[in-house]
Amino acid sequence: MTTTAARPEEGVRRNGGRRLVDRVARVRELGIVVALGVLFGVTGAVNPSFLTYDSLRDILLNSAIVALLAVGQTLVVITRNVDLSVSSVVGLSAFGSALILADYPGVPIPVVIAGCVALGALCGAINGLLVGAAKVPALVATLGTLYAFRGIDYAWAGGRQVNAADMPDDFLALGARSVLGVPLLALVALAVLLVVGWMLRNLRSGRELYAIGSNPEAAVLAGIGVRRRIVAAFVASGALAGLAGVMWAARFGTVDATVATGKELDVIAAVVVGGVAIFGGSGTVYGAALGALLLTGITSALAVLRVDALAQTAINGALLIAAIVLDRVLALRVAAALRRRRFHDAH
Amino acid sequence: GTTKSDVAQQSSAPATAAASSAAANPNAPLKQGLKIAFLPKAVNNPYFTIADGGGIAAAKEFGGEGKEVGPSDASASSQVSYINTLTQQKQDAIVISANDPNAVVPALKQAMAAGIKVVSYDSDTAADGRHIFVNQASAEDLGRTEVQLLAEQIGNKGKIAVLSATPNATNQNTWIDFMKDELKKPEYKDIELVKVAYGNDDDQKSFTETQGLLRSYPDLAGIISPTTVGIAAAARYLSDSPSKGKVKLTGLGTPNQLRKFVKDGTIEAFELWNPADLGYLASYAAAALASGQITGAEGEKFKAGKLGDYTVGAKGEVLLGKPTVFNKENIDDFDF
Amino acid sequence: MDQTPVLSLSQVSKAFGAVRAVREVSLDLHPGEVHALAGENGAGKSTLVKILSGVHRPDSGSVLLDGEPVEFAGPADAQRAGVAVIYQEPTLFPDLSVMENIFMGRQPRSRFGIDRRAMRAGAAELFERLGVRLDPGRPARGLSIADQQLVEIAKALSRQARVLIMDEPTAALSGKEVARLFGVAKALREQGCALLFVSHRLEEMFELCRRVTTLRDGTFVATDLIDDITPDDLVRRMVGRELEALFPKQETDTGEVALRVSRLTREGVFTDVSFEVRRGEIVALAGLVGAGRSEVARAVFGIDRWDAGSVQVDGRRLRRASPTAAMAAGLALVPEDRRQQGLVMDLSIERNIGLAGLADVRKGPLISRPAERERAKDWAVRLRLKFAKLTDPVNVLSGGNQQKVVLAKWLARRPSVLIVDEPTRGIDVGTKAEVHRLLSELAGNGVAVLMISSELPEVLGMADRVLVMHEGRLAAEFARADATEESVMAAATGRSTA
Amino acid sequence: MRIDLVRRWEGLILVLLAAVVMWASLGVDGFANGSNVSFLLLDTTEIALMALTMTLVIVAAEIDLSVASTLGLSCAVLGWLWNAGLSIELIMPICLLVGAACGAFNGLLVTRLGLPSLAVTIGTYALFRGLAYVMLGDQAVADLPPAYTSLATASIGPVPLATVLVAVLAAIAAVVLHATGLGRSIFALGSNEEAAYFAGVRVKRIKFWLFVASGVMAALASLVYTFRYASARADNGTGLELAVVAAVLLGGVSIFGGRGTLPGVLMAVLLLGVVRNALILADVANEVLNFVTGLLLVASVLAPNLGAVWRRRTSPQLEGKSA
Ligand SMILES: Nc1ncnc2c1ncn2[C@@H]1O[C@H](COP(=O)(O)OP(=O)(O)OP(=O)(O)O)[C@@H](O)[C@H]1O
Ligand SMILES: Nc1ncnc2c1ncn2[C@@H]1O[C@H](COP(=O)(O)OP(=O)(O)OP(=O)(O)O)[C@@H](O)[C@H]1O
Ligand SMILES: [Mg+2]
Ligand SMILES: [Mg+2]
Repeated sequence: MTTTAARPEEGVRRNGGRRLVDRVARVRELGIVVALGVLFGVTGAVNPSFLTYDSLRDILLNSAIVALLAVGQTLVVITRNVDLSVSSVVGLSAFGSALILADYPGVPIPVVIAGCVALGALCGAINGLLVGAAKVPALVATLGTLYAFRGIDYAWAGGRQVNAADMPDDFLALGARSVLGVPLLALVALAVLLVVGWMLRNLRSGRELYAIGSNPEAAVLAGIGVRRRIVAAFVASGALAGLAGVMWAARFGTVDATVATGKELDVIAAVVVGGVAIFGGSGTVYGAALGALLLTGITSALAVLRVDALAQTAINGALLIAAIVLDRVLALRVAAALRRRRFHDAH
Repeated sequence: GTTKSDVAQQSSAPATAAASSAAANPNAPLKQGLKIAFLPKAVNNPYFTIADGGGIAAAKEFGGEGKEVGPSDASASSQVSYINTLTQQKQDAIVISANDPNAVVPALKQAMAAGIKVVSYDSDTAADGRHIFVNQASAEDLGRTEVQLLAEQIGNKGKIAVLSATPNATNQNTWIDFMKDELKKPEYKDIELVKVAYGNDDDQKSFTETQGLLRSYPDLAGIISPTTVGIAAAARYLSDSPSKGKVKLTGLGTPNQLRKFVKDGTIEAFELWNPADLGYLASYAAAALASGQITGAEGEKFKAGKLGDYTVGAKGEVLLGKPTVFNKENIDDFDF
Repeated sequence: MDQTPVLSLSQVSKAFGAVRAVREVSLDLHPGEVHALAGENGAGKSTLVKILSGVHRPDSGSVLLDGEPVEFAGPADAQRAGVAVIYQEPTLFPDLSVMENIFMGRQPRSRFGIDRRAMRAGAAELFERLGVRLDPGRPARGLSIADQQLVEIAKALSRQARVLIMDEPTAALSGKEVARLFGVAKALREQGCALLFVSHRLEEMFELCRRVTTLRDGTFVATDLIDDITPDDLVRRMVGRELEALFPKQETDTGEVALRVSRLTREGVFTDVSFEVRRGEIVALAGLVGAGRSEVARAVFGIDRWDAGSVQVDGRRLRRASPTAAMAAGLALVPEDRRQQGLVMDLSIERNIGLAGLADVRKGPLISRPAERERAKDWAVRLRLKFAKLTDPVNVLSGGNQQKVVLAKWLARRPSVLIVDEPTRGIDVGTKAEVHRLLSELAGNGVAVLMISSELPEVLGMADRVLVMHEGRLAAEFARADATEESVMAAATGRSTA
Repeated sequence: MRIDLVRRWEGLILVLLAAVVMWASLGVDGFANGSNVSFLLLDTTEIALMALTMTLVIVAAEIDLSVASTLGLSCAVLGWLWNAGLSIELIMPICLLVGAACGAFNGLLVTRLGLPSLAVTIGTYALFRGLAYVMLGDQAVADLPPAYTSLATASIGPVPLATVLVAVLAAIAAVVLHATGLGRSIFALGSNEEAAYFAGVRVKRIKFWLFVASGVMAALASLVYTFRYASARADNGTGLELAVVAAVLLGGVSIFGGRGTLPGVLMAVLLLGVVRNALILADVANEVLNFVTGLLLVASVLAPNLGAVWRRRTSPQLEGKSA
């Protein structure tokens, strides 16, 4: 068999192969979409009120914040790191915004939002410098700042609670307002999702994040500014957590120092369910956002299905495991398909 | 082997554990410089910040020294760490709201053995873990009045739900039991309690649970939320949902938290005791114990500053008084 | 050719802790010239490469670009200056597509971000030049070492650099790919590119290079015009002594069958593979890169599951997919990818050597440290391992010395059937002779040896019998006398079947 | 070089521990007396127990975030069976079996399906806790046999019996990790799983049993916990997993696997316990306590790294996996 003889048919096969790979890539997210479909279908069939406009709007609103955090977390996880401190940053930012709005009613709302995003970015920068520059493993660094940021939050709050009544109505309206029937917060999350998704796919810097996560040592040799990119990923995650904090305050109105405690595991769960590899290098923000939607959807569905409150945690956990097992089985199938394809494609 | 029945037999013998070692001297003066430590379920909880503030103020009044310490997570095990350190610090009295009525008892017993007086407030411990329980309102009163409040608002008819804190919260569960009992009365035969939901005293969870309630029971007539976190979250949700004013909401809340919702019509009326008074009374009870005025036996009397005279009831309970009902008319008279 | 060199090193030294890897070495790279760098394992070749590419900063001495001293703060700086490098160990991003691996950081852009179509076209064109048949869109994960190396080459070519540095690019390649690579290298040379070429295959240096610089123990020995010296001169410069014959396999009496593989099949990977290896015999498994030789070895050793067929060692059937069972039966496998499969990089030399034979150094339930050390030391000395301390992690060793550690690990177990997959990949001539002597000694002692190698001279010189694989099947079998370069290549490319 | 670094790290923790103990004994009232020391030791029991197996699991480059939930489930089972009238001597082994089953579930998902343990155990973290709630609901089972509850808090001199248990198990774990073939294999597979597999290490089997051991240890911790607090509830031990992981990391175990020592971890557990106890005694507010824990964690890893960063600045070289 000479090379020239093989060429014509080779083109055809490669195309076929490419299509398979593409399809597979899409399937990863498709799995979650299917799961979402089943969830909504079954729940809606049992209790049609689950599919009413108000109910869907609530689910969107609830998932907006987690989705935003999942997008930020994805940026970090892709680089083979993790940010456990997000929940504490959300707490800090939510309390900060609520406090400023309550105590200094004169401060314009956009300034407060910008300030909180900046505060989040600052927290992210601390994480990023610890991980990127000082080489502290991300899990250790952000577990440390998880405690530290929450400590600052507690000290700042000193047992105080800011209530809806203390905050300007304009601000609270942001949490409730809809544009063309879609909640504003969900639109914000969607916009962030699309922008970040586009950047990850179409900017060199975005691709470099994947490269770093896929093989950090090779990334250095390839001349990628690894340190800078990692810091940037953490800053972005922090900034999004800051934004999520403001959104939290606007949405829930009652804010104290414990806001979002323990949320980090939910966020990581969403990211993992969304097909982002926990060891970096692959996955998309769309998947992560869908993961967030699925997890919030499950919580809402369990409430609507009148599942016993005590059983909800267990069912949540079981569904989470089912989701990752499903994803894995799918991936194994794909790997097997690739193996069989080998002598047709490459050699 | 050791089984439950063995233990039951053994423990039935020495029942009267803690109290009455020395006789009470009702006329003993309050000692000066008493060190009283307040151990809430969790610090940074606004409710306890107010209550303990009241207690610390009381301590100042009678020449003692009060402080608030505690964990930031509402868990029994971290409370035990604090009880032990307070014992090491040789405080004169510990005033505690227990996260787990039983888990804190061994540590509290050690504290009592070291001569420290123990007062529980807000959420009681098992009876052998403290000398006195300062009860904010009798569970029976609270449970029944909340049903009465709601029943009046919904015209004694319709489906209702309860939005509670955690499934394990003792006080909540006692209240809910009394609510269920109250609902058995013939005048409430058209009211159906369809669900008890749990918001875990977490704002967002309570919020989502409220949503869930309205989705699964579109014809819900009212919600009782006997927790300050729950009622605030539920009010927030209702206030910008189409059900505002249609689904009635009542329960336990603080006036500052709910003022806005009472004024905009989301809530007609709710009730609560004054938490600052609760801490205040607990503080005096602790001082009375530490000064030997009382021992925790039924019938003993002590003075609680501006709140007046109190009598120790059965099982070492001291009752703060009836809860206050807040509505549009009176809410502006309160600031806590 | 006395124009100023594009890139040169002047009296550079570099030490890692106590190890003085390079001492006062100078080197000039001229445009339009291929410069060879020769030296034993651990002589400091890769260290020089890494100094040139900005990975290491020299402790003393300087790097000159167009005659001007420069300081590369990192690989990015060197790349900007027009230096492209193929490192000794492939450095791919397994999760990303092959084309993105090639163009990372320099992806073609359109107005809407990265232009994937242009990128695919660019990659396809590079592969065309190299004669590689790979789908540019497939992920790099799962590529064989050879394919990885080819992608590395494509990556370096795509930079259109003024200086191209290649650290053992051919170690994993077989004749066909090497020829292609040389074609491309020569074309670059004609275009005025300066090339640095590191290899342990002398014939390659003589074919491609004009000048050769030799290192020994980190010091500069000489730079010669290649036409002025003979291969023997070069070896003498590298080793500092005369060498024995390279392929010293003697005829030995073969005993009964030790390894019998019958009709072994792993779906999509290899099909219906049957062969035997007798005691005292060295059987070579030849074939093109990707023919499935390594996979057969992996399956036999129990790493991968097989779908049909059987493996017998000394007449006893092996369980599927259990390396432990294979080891218990007396099998040993020196895998082809030493970094991933052969070594635990963070562990020390002695622990790596001890890892496969923990049972041998045990006292009761506990490990005896003296026994472990003794064993490691014994084998390190026998294989002439160049090391500072046995407690050093293996990742500070040079590539060839790492390979020796892998060999030591398995030889210390005294296996009855030894499978070696590219045993001399990246090993210098001196050590190669040593490894060959060792293999033939083992065979002499009655060990059955199955050797996978992409180096035809090695296959022809060492093997009693040669098996050739093509696209997952055994294509031919030659007795020692019938095996020639032509016959083996013909079978390997599928042009003839026996 | 790396080995030295690790040694230095443990030295650092030891110095820090000594310094804190000195400061606390001299400067904090009520720290240096028998009953406080006894309580301090007792209070670290559960974390220490779970940290032992967590160390092995993390050295093997996996993680088990479900330990605290396993503890909760085991408590719930204990309470439920006790209410059902079984004898406590029968219940205890059942609890250990429940722990083993939880661990086996994690282990199967990780080894059979090749799922990342971080993801799996986040799932089982919810699942096991949820099952605990299903079993015991909002009940608190408190009428436990006094013989056992007092045993859990009993001590010989200032040393609680539970601490003796920890010491014995720690010695066993340390020998296994540092002096047996199994230990060598755990280090090897944590550092490079593929190479370990090629060397005949039974990677999957070892990992599976490590998860089982982790589950059993969590169940054992649940027994201590339940008897110590004389209260079996579904929410027992909530949040302990992060404390355990924090202690293990503070002890110098690399989160990437393949590196760490048990003595280091034990010292870290003690250090965290002492700091907490001393700060509470000194009336330091809880928020500061959180802050200090976080700081300690970061600083302990940062300190040795800063030296490396400084060196790197003077000579840039390939930055590998950081310590
Ligand atoms: N990062 C490092 N840390 C410590 N020592 C190192 C490091 N890199 C290389 N060395 C040592 O420097 C010496 C030269 O190594 P180098 O990799 O340059 O050899 P080489 O000539 O490329 O050998 P080979 O032909 O085997 O690839 C060896 O002794 C090696 O152990
Ligand atoms: N197209 C492919 N798809 C998936 N995996 C592949 C493909 N090609 C090779 N591999 C994997 O690469 C690894 C090594 O295979 P390789 O091509 O090296 O076999 P080989 O015939 O031994 O070649 P070599 O002589 O280079 O060792 C195996 O794990 C195999 O599964
Ligand atoms: Mg080299
Ligand atoms: Mg191979």
